[in-house]
Amino acid sequence: MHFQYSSAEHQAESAMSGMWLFLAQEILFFGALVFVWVYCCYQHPAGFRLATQHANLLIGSINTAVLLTSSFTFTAGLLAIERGEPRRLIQACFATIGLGVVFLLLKGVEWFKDVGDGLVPGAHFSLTGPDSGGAQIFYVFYYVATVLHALHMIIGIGLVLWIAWRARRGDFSRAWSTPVEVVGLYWSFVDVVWLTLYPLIYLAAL
Amino acid sequence: MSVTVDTPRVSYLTEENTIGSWLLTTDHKRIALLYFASITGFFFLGGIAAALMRINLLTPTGAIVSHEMYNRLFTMHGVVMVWFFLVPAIPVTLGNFIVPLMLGARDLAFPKLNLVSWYLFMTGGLFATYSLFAGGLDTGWTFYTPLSTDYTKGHVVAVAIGIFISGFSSIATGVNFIVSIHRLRAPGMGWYRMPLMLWSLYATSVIYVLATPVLAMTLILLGFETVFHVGIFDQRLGGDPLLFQHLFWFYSHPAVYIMILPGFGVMSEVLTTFSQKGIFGYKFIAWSSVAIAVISFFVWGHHMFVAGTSVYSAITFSLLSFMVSVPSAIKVFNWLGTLHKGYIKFDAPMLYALGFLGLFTIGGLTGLFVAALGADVHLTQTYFVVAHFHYIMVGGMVSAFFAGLHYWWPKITGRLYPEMWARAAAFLIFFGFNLTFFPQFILGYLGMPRRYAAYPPEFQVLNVLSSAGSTILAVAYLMPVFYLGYSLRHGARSPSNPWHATGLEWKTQSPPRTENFPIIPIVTEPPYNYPRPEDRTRAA
Amino acid sequence: MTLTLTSASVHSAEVDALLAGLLLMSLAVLALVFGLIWTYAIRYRAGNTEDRGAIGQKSWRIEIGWTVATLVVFFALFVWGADLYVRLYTAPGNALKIYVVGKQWMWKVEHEGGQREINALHVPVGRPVQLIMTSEDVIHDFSIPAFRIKHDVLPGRYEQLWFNAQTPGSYHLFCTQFCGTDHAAMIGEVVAMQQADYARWLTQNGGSDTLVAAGRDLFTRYGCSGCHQAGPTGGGGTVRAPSLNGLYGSPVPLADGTTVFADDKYIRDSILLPADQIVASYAPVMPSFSGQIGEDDLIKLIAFIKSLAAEGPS
Amino acid sequence: MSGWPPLLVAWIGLLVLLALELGSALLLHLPATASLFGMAQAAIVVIAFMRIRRGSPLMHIFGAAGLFWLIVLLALGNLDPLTRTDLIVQTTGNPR
Repeated sequence: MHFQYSSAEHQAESAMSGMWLFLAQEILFFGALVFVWVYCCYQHPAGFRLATQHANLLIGSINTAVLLTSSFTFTAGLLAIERGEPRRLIQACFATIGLGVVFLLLKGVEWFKDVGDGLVPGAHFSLTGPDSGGAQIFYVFYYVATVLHALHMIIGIGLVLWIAWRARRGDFSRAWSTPVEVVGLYWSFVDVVWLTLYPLIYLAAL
Repeated sequence: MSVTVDTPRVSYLTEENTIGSWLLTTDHKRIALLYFASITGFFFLGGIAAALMRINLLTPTGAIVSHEMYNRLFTMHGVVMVWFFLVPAIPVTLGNFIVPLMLGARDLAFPKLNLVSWYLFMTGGLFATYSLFAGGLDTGWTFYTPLSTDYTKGHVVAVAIGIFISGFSSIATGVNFIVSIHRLRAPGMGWYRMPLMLWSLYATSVIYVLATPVLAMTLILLGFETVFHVGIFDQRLGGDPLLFQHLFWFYSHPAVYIMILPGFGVMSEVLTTFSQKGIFGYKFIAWSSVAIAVISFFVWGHHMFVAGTSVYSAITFSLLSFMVSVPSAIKVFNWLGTLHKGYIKFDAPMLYALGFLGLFTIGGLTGLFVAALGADVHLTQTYFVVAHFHYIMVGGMVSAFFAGLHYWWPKITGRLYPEMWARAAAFLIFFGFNLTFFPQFILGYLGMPRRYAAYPPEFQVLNVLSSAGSTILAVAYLMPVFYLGYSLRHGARSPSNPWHATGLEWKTQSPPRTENFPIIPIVTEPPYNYPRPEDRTRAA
Repeated sequence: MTLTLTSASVHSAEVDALLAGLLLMSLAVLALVFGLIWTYAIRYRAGNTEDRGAIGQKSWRIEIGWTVATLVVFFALFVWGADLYVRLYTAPGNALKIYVVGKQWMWKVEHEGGQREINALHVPVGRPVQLIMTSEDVIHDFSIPAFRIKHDVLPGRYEQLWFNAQTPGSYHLFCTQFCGTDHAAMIGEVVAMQQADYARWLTQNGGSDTLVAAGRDLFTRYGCSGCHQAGPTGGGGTVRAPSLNGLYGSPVPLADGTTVFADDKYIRDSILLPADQIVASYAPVMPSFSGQIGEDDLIKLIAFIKSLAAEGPS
Repeated sequence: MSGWPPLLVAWIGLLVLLALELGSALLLHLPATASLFGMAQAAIVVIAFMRIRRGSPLMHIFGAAGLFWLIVLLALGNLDPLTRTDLIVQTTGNPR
C-alpha cells in the first residue's frame, strides 16, 4: 500500500477508477477510427459494400465467439479468487490466454489469406472496378483496426500471464484481488472493442 | 501572523542525492523538477527558432536563411512549442508539484505512472527534436495533407512518432490528476473547498485524457498514409484531405485550452493572495473551467471556415465558438471583482498576473474577430491569427507560468528570489511582448499571410518593429534564468508561508518533506478564507 | 508605413464595417478592464488605508447580469458575421467566370476567351466575377486582401470564390495556405480595370483560341470524338457512348437507378473516373483519363462540353 | 450480479445474440441491425463481465464521459460531410 492512501480499500477503488478512466480514453482512441469509418463509408458506400463481401466472415465470426468465451473464462477466474480459490484463478487465466492465442492465430490466418488474395491497398490491390478506391479505404481501416486490436490483445495476454504468475506466488486472496479485477476490466474492454469492430468490418455493409 | 523562518534540515531535496534517487524517484516534487529541466530546454529551443525567424523577417527578401530553412524553422518552433512546451508546461511542472500539496495528500494517486510519464515525454521529445534537426520538416506543426503525405521531403513519420509517444505522457498525467483529485482530497475538503487551481487542472486533465487519443489515431493514420499512400486523405484515391483537418483539430483546438486553463488556475491563486481577499464568484470560476473543457470540444470547425467545409458546418461552429468565449469572459470579470476592495501588493507574481489579465483580454477579444465568419474570411491565415494566438499562449499562458513559478518558487526551493530583478523582468516581458505582437495585428489586417519567408516591401516597417520587440522579449525571458539560478544558492531562506497565503501547500515547511505532511491536515474552512474588509476595519 | 488597406470591392466595405464593430466592442471592453485594473491597483493598494466598507454578500445577480450581457452581444456579432459570410460565398448567376489552377508555386488563370496568365488576374470593375478554382497538387488558398476574400483551393475539387471589384487598380494576390518550399513566392497581382479597358486587354491578349475552341481541339486529340457525339456533326462514329449535346445542366439517369445533375464536377469525374457513374443503358467501356489530362486541359474540355448545352439533346 | 449462474447466462446470451446478428445480416441485409446487436452484446459484457453495477459512481462517470465525447466526435464530425454540397456552377441561359 502506498503511503498516500488511508486503507487498502481506498487504494483498490482508486486503481479501479484509474482503469475506467483509461478505458474512457480508449473509447476515444478507437472512436476516432469509427469516426473515420463512418465518414468514409458515407462517401463510398459501394466501395465499402464490395470490400465487405471479400472480408472473411467465417474466421471473423469464430473469433468473435472465441473472444466472448475468453472474457467469460477470465471473469469466472475473478469469481473464483473472490471465493478464495487461487488454483481456479490460475486455470481460468490459462484458459483465457489459450483463447486469446487462438484468436490471434486465426487473425493471422485471416491476414495471410487477405494478403494472398491481394487485398492490400496500393498499386496491386485485387479489387478493381469503379469501387476500388472506396474498397481500398475500407481495407486501410480494416488493417489499422485489426492490428491495433491485436496489439491490445497481446498486451492483455501479457497482463493475464502476470496475474497467473502473481496468483501462483499467492499474492491474491479472498480479501484482496484488485489487480485481477483491473486486468479483467481491460480484457473485457478489448472484447467490447471487437464487438464494435466486428459488425463494421464483416456485416454492416453486407 | 508571526513569521518564523524555520530552516528545515530534511526536505525532499536533501533526503537522498544520488543520480539514481533522482532518475528513479516516484516523488511528485522531484518529478516536477525533472520536468522543469526538460521544459526549460524545449522552451529555449523553440525560442531560438522564433528569434531566427524574426531576424529573417527584418528584410522583405529574408535576411539570413533560405525559404526552405525558414519553413523548417517555423515547423520546429510550432512542434516544439506546442507539444513539448505549451501543452505540458504548467500541469507537469507546477501542477505536479502543487496538486498533492493542495489536496493535503502525500503523493499523486499513481506515483510510478507519474515517473513513466516523464520518461515517455523525454523519449518522444528527444525523438521528435532529433528528427527535426536531422532531416528537417517543413509542413508546419499542422501537418496538412496532402502536403505532408505526398509532397514534403522531411521526416513526417519520425516527428509524428515522437508526438505520439509524448501524447501518452499527457494521458498518464491526466489520469493521475483526475483520480488524485477525486480520491485523495484531505478529510473535510469538499469540492467547493478546493483551490481553483485544482478545478482548472481537473478541467485540463479531462481534455488530456479525452482529446489526446484522437490525436494518437490521427498520427497513426497520417503515418500510414505517408508510408503506404493508401488514400484516406488522398483525393486521387478517393480520400478527403479535409478528413485529416477534422481529426487534427478535434484534438488541437481543445489543446489550446489545455494550454490556457492551467494559467487560469494560477491566476485565481495569485490574485487572491496578493489582494489578501477571498475570490469573487468562486463557483462561477470553478464551473466555467469545466464548461470550457466541455465546450472546447465543440468548436474545432472554426479552423476550417475557408477550407471548403459546408456552410452549415461553418455557421454551427461559429456559434459554438462564440459560446466558448463566454466562460472566459466570466472569469475575467470575476478576477476584476476579486481586486475590488482588496489589499493589493505588487510583488513579482502579481505583476505577471496583472500582465496576464491585460494580454489575455486582448487575446480573447481578438478571438471574437476570427470567430465572426465574415471577418474571419479576411483575417484567417494572416498575421492577425498569429498575433491572436500568441497573445493567448505567450502573453497569457507564459505570463501565468512565470506568475506561478515566482509564486511557488519559495515553496519549491525554500529560497526567496531577488524581488527587484523579478519585477523588472515582468515589466520587460509585458513591454517586449506587446511590441513584438501588436504590430502583427495590423500586418494581418493589411493582408500579410503567415508562414511567409519573404514579403512585399510595404510590410517592412511593421515587421522591423516586431523583430525589435522580439529582442527585448528574448532578453526578458533570459533574465529569470539568471536571477532564479542565483537565488538557488544565494537567495534568503524562505519561511513556510512568505506571502501570507491560504491553502494547504503553505501549511507545510518550505521545501516540504518527501511525505509532504507529517500528519494529514483536516480542512475546516473554505479556500481563500482571508479576513473580510469590514472585519479588518473593525479589528483596526 | 500605411495602416489602412484599400477597400476595392463591393464587400470589402461590409467586412470593414464588421471589423469596425468588433473593434469598437473590444475597445470598450479593454477600456473597462484596463480602467478597473488601474483604478483598483491605485485605490486598493495595500498601503492605502481608505475604508473599504463591506463587500456584498450575494454576487449571483452580478454574475447572471454580465453573463447574459456577454451572451447577447456575442449572439449579435455571430448573426452579423454569419449573414455576411453567406453573402460572401454566394455568387450571383450572371457572374463572369474565370478559371484558376493552383500548383506549386504559381497561379494559372484562364479566361473564357482562352486568354491565359500566370500569377496575374485581370478583371473588369463593376461586374461580378466568379473564380472556379482547383489545385494540381497540395492545398493552396486564393486570397485578395483588397477584396477581403479568400478560399482554400483543394486538389480534386472545384471551389468557387466571387467578388465585384469597384476601384480600378492593382492589388496583391497571395497564397495563404502553406504549400511547401516557395509558398512565400506564390504571390500574384490582381488588376481591376474599367470594363472598356478590360475588353481591350482581352483582345490584345486574345490567345489563339477561346477555351471552347481549345476544348474542341482537345476533344479530338484525346480521342473523345471517336465515341461521343458532340455538336451537330462532330464525332460519334460508332454509337457506343452517350451524346454530349445538351448534357451540361441536365439530369442524367445512371445505371444504378439514381439520377445526377451534370455539373462541372460530374463532367470532371466522368472523364477521370468514368466507371464511377455509368449512364443508364450504356456499357462501361470508357477508359479512365486520370493522370493523363492536366487540370488546365480539363477546364477546356469542360468549357467545350458546356458550350454544347445550347445544341440541345440530339 | 454475482456468482456463476448469471455469468453463464450472460455467456450463452452473448453467443445467441452473435448467431442472431449473423443470421439477420445474411438474411435481411439491413445495415443498421448488425451494429445494434453489437451494441447489445457490448452492453452485456459491460454489465456481466465488467460488473459496472458494482462500480462506484465515479467509474460510471468516467465511462459515461468516454461515451459522451465519442458522440460529440461522431455528431459534429459528420456534420460537414453530410451537409457539404458540391459546387454547382450556374450558367446564364441554361436550358434547365
